[in-house]
Amino acid sequence: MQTDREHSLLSVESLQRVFVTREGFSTTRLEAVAGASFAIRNDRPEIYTLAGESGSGKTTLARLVLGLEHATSGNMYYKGRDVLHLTNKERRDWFLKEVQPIFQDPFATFSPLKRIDSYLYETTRNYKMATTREGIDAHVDEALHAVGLSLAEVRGRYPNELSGGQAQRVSVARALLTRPSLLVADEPVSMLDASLRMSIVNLFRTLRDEHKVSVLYITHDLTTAYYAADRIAVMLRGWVVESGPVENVLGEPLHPYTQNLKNAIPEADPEKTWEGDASLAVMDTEEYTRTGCRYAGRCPAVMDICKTTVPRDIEVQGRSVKCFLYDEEVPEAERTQAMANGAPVA
Amino acid sequence: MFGIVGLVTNIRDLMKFSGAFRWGFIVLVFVFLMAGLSWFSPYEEDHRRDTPRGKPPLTEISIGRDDDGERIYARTLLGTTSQGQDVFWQLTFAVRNTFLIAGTAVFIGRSIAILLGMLTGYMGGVFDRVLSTIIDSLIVLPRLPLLILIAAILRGDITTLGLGVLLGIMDWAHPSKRYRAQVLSLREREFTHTAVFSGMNPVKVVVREHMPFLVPFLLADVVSGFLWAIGMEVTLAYLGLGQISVPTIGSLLYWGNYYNALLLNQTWVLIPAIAAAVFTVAGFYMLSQGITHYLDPRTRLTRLGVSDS
Amino acid sequence: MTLLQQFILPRLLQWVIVIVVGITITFLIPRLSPVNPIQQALGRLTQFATLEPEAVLQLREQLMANYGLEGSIVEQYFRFWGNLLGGDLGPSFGAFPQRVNDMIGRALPYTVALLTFTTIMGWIIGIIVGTLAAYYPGRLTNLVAGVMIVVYPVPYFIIAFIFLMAFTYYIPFFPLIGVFRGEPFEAEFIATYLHSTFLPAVTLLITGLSFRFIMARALGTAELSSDHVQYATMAGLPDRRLMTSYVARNTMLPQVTDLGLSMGSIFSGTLITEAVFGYPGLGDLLLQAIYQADYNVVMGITLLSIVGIATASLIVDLSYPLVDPRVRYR
Amino acid sequence: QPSGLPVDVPRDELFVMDQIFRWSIIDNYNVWRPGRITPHRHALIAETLWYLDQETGNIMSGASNEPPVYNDDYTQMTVTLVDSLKWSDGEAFNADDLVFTVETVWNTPELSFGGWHAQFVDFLESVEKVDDHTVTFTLNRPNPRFHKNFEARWAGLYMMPEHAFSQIEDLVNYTYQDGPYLGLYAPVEMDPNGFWDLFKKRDDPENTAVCQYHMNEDCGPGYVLTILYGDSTKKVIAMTRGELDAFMNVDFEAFESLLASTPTAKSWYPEFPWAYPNETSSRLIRFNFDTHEWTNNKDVRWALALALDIVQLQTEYIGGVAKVVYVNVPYTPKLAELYYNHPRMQEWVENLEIDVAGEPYKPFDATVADRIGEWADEQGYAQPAETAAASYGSGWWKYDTDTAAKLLEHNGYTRDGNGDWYTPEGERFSFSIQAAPDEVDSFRVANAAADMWNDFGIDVELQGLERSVWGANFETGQFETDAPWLSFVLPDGDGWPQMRSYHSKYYVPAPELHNALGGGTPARLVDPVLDELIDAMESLHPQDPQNLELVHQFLQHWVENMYYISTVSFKKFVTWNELYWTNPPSAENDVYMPLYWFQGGRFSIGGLESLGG
Amino acid sequence: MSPETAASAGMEQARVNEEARNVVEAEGLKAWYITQAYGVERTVKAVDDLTLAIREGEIYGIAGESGCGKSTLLKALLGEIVSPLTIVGGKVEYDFDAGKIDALKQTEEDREAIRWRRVSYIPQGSMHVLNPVRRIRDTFHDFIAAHQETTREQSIEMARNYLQELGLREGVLGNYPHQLSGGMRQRVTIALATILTPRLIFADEPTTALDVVVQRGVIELLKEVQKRENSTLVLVTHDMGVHANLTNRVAVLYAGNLVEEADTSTIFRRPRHPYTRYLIESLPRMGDRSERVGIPGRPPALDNPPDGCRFHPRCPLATDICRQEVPPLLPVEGIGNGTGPPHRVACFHQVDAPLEAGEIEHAAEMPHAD
Ligand SMILES: Nc1ncnc2c1ncn2[C@@H]1O[C@H](COP(=O)(O)OP(=O)(O)OP(=O)(O)O)[C@@H](O)[C@H]1O
Ligand SMILES: Nc1ncnc2c1ncn2[C@@H]1O[C@H](COP(=O)(O)OP(=O)(O)OP(=O)(O)O)[C@@H](O)[C@H]1O
Ligand SMILES: [Mg+2]
Ligand SMILES: [Mg+2]
Repeated sequence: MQTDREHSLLSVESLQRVFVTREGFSTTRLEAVAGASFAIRNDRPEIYTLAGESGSGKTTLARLVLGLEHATSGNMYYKGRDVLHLTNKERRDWFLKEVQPIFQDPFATFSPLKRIDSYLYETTRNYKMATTREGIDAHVDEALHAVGLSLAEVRGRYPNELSGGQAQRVSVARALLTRPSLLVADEPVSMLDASLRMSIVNLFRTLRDEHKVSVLYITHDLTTAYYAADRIAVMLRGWVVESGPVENVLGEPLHPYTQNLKNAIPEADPEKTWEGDASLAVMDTEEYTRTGCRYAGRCPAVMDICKTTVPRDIEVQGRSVKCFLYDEEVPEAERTQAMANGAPVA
Repeated sequence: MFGIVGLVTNIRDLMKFSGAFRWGFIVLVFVFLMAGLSWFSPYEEDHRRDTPRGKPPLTEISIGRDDDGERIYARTLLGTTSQGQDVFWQLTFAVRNTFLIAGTAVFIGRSIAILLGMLTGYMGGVFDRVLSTIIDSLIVLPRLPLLILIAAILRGDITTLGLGVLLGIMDWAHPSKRYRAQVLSLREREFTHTAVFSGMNPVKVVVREHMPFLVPFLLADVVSGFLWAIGMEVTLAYLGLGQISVPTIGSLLYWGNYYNALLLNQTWVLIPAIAAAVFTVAGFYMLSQGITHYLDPRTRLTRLGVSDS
Repeated sequence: MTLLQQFILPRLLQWVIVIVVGITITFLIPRLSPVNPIQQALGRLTQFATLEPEAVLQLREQLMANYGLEGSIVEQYFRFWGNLLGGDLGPSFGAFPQRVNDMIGRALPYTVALLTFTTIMGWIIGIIVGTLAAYYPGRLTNLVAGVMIVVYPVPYFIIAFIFLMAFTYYIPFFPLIGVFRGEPFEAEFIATYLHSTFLPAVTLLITGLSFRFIMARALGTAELSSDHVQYATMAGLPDRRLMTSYVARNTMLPQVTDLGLSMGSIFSGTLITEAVFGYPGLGDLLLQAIYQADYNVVMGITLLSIVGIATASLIVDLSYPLVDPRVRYR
Repeated sequence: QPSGLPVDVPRDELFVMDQIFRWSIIDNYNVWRPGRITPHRHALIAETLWYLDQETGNIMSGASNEPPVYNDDYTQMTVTLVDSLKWSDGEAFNADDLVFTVETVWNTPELSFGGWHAQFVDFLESVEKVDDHTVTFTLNRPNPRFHKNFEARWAGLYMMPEHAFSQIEDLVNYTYQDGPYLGLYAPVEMDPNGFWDLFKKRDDPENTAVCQYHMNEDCGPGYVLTILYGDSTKKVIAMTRGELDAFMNVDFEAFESLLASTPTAKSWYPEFPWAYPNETSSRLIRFNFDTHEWTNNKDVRWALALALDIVQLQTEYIGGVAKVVYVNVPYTPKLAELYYNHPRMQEWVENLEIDVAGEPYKPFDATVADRIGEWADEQGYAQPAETAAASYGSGWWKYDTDTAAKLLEHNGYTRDGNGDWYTPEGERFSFSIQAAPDEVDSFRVANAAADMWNDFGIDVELQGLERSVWGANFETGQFETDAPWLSFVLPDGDGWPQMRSYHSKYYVPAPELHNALGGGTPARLVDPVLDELIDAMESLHPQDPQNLELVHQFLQHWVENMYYISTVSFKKFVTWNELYWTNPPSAENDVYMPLYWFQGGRFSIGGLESLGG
Repeated sequence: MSPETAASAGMEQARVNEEARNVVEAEGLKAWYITQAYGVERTVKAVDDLTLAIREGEIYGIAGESGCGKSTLLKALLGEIVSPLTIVGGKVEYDFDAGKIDALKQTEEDREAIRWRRVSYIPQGSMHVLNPVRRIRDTFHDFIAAHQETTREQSIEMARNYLQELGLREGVLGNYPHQLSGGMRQRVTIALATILTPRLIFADEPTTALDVVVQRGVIELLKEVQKRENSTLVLVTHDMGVHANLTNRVAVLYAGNLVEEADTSTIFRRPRHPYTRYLIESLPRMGDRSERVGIPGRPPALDNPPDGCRFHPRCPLATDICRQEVPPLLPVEGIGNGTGPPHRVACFHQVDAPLEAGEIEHAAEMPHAD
């Protein structure tokens, strides 16, 4: 799929990342990101959500975007520039100013041997967000306030002196300090309570609307994704299986996997407990290397073709779906039958 | 990020909470005092024949004549050497000079080592490859022949400070490889990326982010570098870098050995020099133990009780 | 594969460069020395003799020819590489016409046996004791650490000397010099070998050990506060497992580096210990050669240590990802 | 208590002696190949024509028991060989062997040890066998000292077994491990690491020069083990452990501790000053005339000499055990008689006057030996039987810093309030003195000089250098002053061989090698007076009285100019442990000198008697 | 407890109440972080005067805002008191079958005997506690072999089966931690902590990195294990959905205090503490994209908590008494059947009304009680 490089903020084209792990003499290849393509708009900032099951390659994709991982193949353009082959200098002088990360594991994000506020000060100072001592303090405090903390609470503390949620919020605050063009947030709210979650997601919305910051928002929390995001891509085994505007994709998911995801959202209501069998499919490497659809093994609506052929991305109902159920080339009857089989229990 | 006041409070707290630090501090103060005393020595630094030779500690010796030509007697604290020097005062010079030599050597060597080792480890790529080749080329060079060569070329014309510089220049390749090894692992940790995205340049990243992890190792390494310098200083004295008439811990040992102190049971010539080395190193080591625990916030408080015992 | 192209081949190239550079420098080192091997030989050959000045000049010519020192330094350099690649290190000047190959061949096994053993043992024991000390801070530990830290700064020739005095003079149990009898690997040889090697080995062990102890303790202490150790401790893992697989194992990166490099430098021998205990290793050979500006011997021995250390460095670099899987070849 | 000896020979048959070196040439007994000298080996297994007694200057017989006979113009030398010697394989030794030896060395440049090849090329016209035990050498020009090539001080040209060697093609690389040998011993075992060698006495000792000299059909221990234990300390330990019967030398302190621990150990004298005093060399302080202006100023050199307190130097630094000498002639009985105690010399030195700022000044102080004796008394040492001079050497220069100061001031040097000297140019008068610490006495002389000159107000830096570096330094003129050792005369009193290097025709400027032209002195001295004397000596027979007279003149001229500051004669703590073997050479048993690593070894070892194991 | 599954959560709860004894009891627990060295002096009252009892066989949820002391509470309950965490007062006791054990005074031996076999712990940041240089397989063996006789093969086999239940492929065993995704690591830690089927599991936000499907699977698995072994699960999570789906009782923490504790349905239906009501109401709902705000104000910094009720600065109902006095945690009369643990609330102005949707929007308008 060819995206419009020139008019995209970030344009990811058939990005692939293969990990080879060795143990003794045996090696295992794992395609953690398999030909992912998507683009984040430049003209109007947006919150772009990446969702998907654990181990589906979200973090890897995020790290590819951040340049922390080398792509095995594919292209990536940021503001029209090829960012897979930046020199160290270009990276430092330009790219790092444009993109800021929030890492998944707040405990690993900060060195345990350093005061956590030092990162905030460093960022402010290095990006020349403020120059005077007071200015820096104010700037940092402001960012911390946005995430429900204050400089007074954080100053002089080491990461292990903070609770998980506090550390995560500092991590968010740090990324916000620079007002980047793109924020790559890898599960930035996983350790926060609903109330704080809302404030941070709201913050993303504000950033988008008022400061023209786009966010690549990786999350498991589909409710906040639905609440805040503009578009969403659902990942499975390194593939993007469904992507499009969030109302469409989450409002009325088409891919059986997305449907499954939506149904699994626990509701905060003791009356509505989960029903049905929830035992987990064993996800072996086989799924990554399978010839057909990587979801075929678990899909309730599986068809024969799914087991042998890799599905195409189909544009349907305002989104793109990687599923034969919507592929015109598959006989209609077969598809209806399969859909009936796989109809969500709810 | 703490100012002078912070430093003082930190030291005060270290003294209060860390027994190791306390003792190390006291020992080092004592050693420094020793060095300081050298400026008050009644004898000249490189002068021999000031006292009778080879007298054991606390014996009464003649230390010259007064204006009327009468002999003046005094007790020597630590005895005298076979060259007719008072061991105590020689020791004060020795401690001072050794501090200068080894201190300079360690400072220069470790500074280069840390910077280059960490940077090569961190930067990787061509930078690493080129520098590693240079570092490896230095590592493979046997230092002894090199030193002898330099000794021979300089033909004894080297100052105490110069010797320190020379030793420092010779002793950075090995440690830099060690630091490199550690940074190779540290740079893969997430907080390195956080630092990079916080806009830190490579030097800042290694110095601010990775250095704290290396500090315990660094301090231990500094101790070893210190000893290497002392050892080399002795060897060089022996090989003829012309340092034997300057009192250093090394040259005291050299002379003790030269006059068969062990065979003659003149241990008072050797023991103070060894003790000075031991005290210096042990003091520094204890200090470093305290500092290590202080620098790691995770253990700082946990371990206070322990180091107290 | 790409790993090969991207990492291993360049690293091998680096290995080659390092060796060539190293050898070139050691080719130059003795030649830069003011000590003149011909003068040395003249002195040796004619000590107490009264020679005609003409005879002296004639002898000098002859020695140049014997030692292969004719021609410009560049010619000598290429001749040296030619011989080296043919496996010939030339004759010794100081022990002419003895071949350097033979001299090194004789001393090498002794040095390698002694140093391999003491290096590895010192490394292992040092790490074990150091990690123990990090793991169990307390009175006993402080005592052990105290002993180590006191022994550590004592110059090793003093330690060697104390051992020498103690066990050859006051308690005359060990021989004064290395006495080796019988054919290699016979019982008698082994017995005399152990008898003669004990003191030098213990000396080297002690000095190596205390350094390793200090390093291991420092690294171990730092590692103790890491999250995975704390979690495993919480989980009630036995101390032995914690110490080995969670503390010591995680500090291996610099330790392996050191081990590698010191294994590599085995070939340069250990000068003072060998001298004090009369141990027939490479150290003494090297020292004498340096003093006499015996180019070929100096180069022969340093060549070994250059190749040894360069190779050790290569292996160490290649082994990093095994030692710490997070390290990536780059 | 396990024996630390590497061999299983009972002690009543085994004599263990200090090997001095660790052999680097391990399994090679070829004493002609160009390599390191291996003194014990050749002394034990080989034989040359004559030996020179260091002490007396007398020739002792080896393979020849008659002095060489020269023709009148010294172009022919005839040698008569002993007719009763046999090679260890039973073959008789005869003129063929000598001729073969000379011709082989003459024709083989690689057999360059000792420089004999070069000497032959230079001088030899022909060598001919006259009869079975007579050989005549014809020379291409006069040389009254040609026989020196066959006269061993340390080494002489050793005889080759013609009957065996004529079969061998490559004598250069031949290792000569299986004999036949002409010496008393044959090597039987050796340490592949070079620390020791074991020799066994021949089955026919009566056929060797050594036993014939001793007039004892079966002289010497059954086995000799030469072994290197290491430094002084280890030698002392070895001797206390009974694992060493003789060592060459240790320093004074080590020797004292040996005496304390081992009652059976003794050196030359049973009492103070213990050490053997008659090795033919002496310690001195040398100037480099090519570096500083002041080194070329006789007054300054004299000032430096007068600022040295020789009594202190000899007692405090050397332990009182060496003899004082005012010129570089060792104080051996023979040489003392020829020089120091020679009336002409005595008179001259006592009346010697130097010019001090226009005033004549007598610098000689004859009381030195007595004052050293007083010092020894003070220490509680029993005095040796001899006169003070015999024990402590000749007189020396006065310790007179006032006169020294006058000399300097006269030359424009100035002294500040602290007593520090400044050169006429206004710079601090300072220089360095180099010495090799492992050459113990030299280094201590340097030490003493540095100390005393510093006290006098000159800034002198003592530099202890590794021996080869120190050597390289003086060879290339990279020193200001240093402390070497040398003797202007040989044990027999001849001076020319040692003095001729000072001829100005060999002068080359630093930093070129001082002997670039074959001769030359590291001091880079040029003095036409010396040239004349040297030229005059060349064609005289060593024992020619006229030669002796010229040596006197040379020495006097030298002293007047104070070219070197001589200090003490050599001494060595050659020490024997009479635990298993007795009758070593000593002051009481003064038959041979005890320096067994010189030629004396064969004789002293041959005289040893077993005390039982 | 019988393996038969109860038809509804309510019934199940009743049975727990009737039969179970308290596995963990905490009384007046005060766990403070006291830092007083190197120029820093700070006391963080992370858990302050807290009393609770957890019954055998129940799933006890703990909820509360970030930084309110949940993790600290778990550490205290676990008895893992590492300086600067200090127990200033109170006690924690375990009661398995053989008498009470003081959790705060565990000796080294106690710890070895109890940990992982009886009590285990999934820490917050569980994706971060694996030894980076050890393969997962070996870590499993370490953890299993530490507590029961086993061979390497056996423990690996155990791990393999268990990991499959958690939806991890077999190959994970051969991987190093950094080769796994965050969620995978988290599951590995969950497996490590539960594979020995301990009687009491403290789980601190165990599913933060899991997607809903896997989260559900993992939670079901935990529940199943808990049911089968009648073990007790103490679960800290922010996900009210998980609380609703899984727990029997929920405790709500605010600024180091327990402010409300009741069975799950009561907490969700009729919470009495204003803070609880906020907490539940602030949840976003799928399909709703209208602007939502969190709880107004911010939680207090625990090194200097407000006097009186710690919630009063943010509480619309606050009165003077709230500002002056600490409300005691008292059982609510007339709720429950009298045998089970009571519904406890610490508030002077309890709201006794079912929770209505949209209440939060009107929070500001809530009538003040005075
Ligand atoms: N360095 C690596 N080496 C080998 N495999 C890796 C590596 N990093 C990630 N993987 C594998 O790639 C896959 C995707 O990992 P990734 O971290 O991108 O998942 P994720 O979508 O972020 O999952 P989660 O939601 O659990 O964090 C996983 O199967 C993981 O095992
Ligand atoms: N080591 C420490 N030293 C000082 N204060 C600490 C330390 N650890 C935690 N705190 C503080 O204690 C309070 C409670 O922390 P705790 O980790 O228990 O919170 P939590 O409820 O688990 O929060 P989260 O949901 O964010 O994980 C926080 O304010 C935190 O900053
Ligand atoms: Mg992830
Ligand atoms: Mg927490």
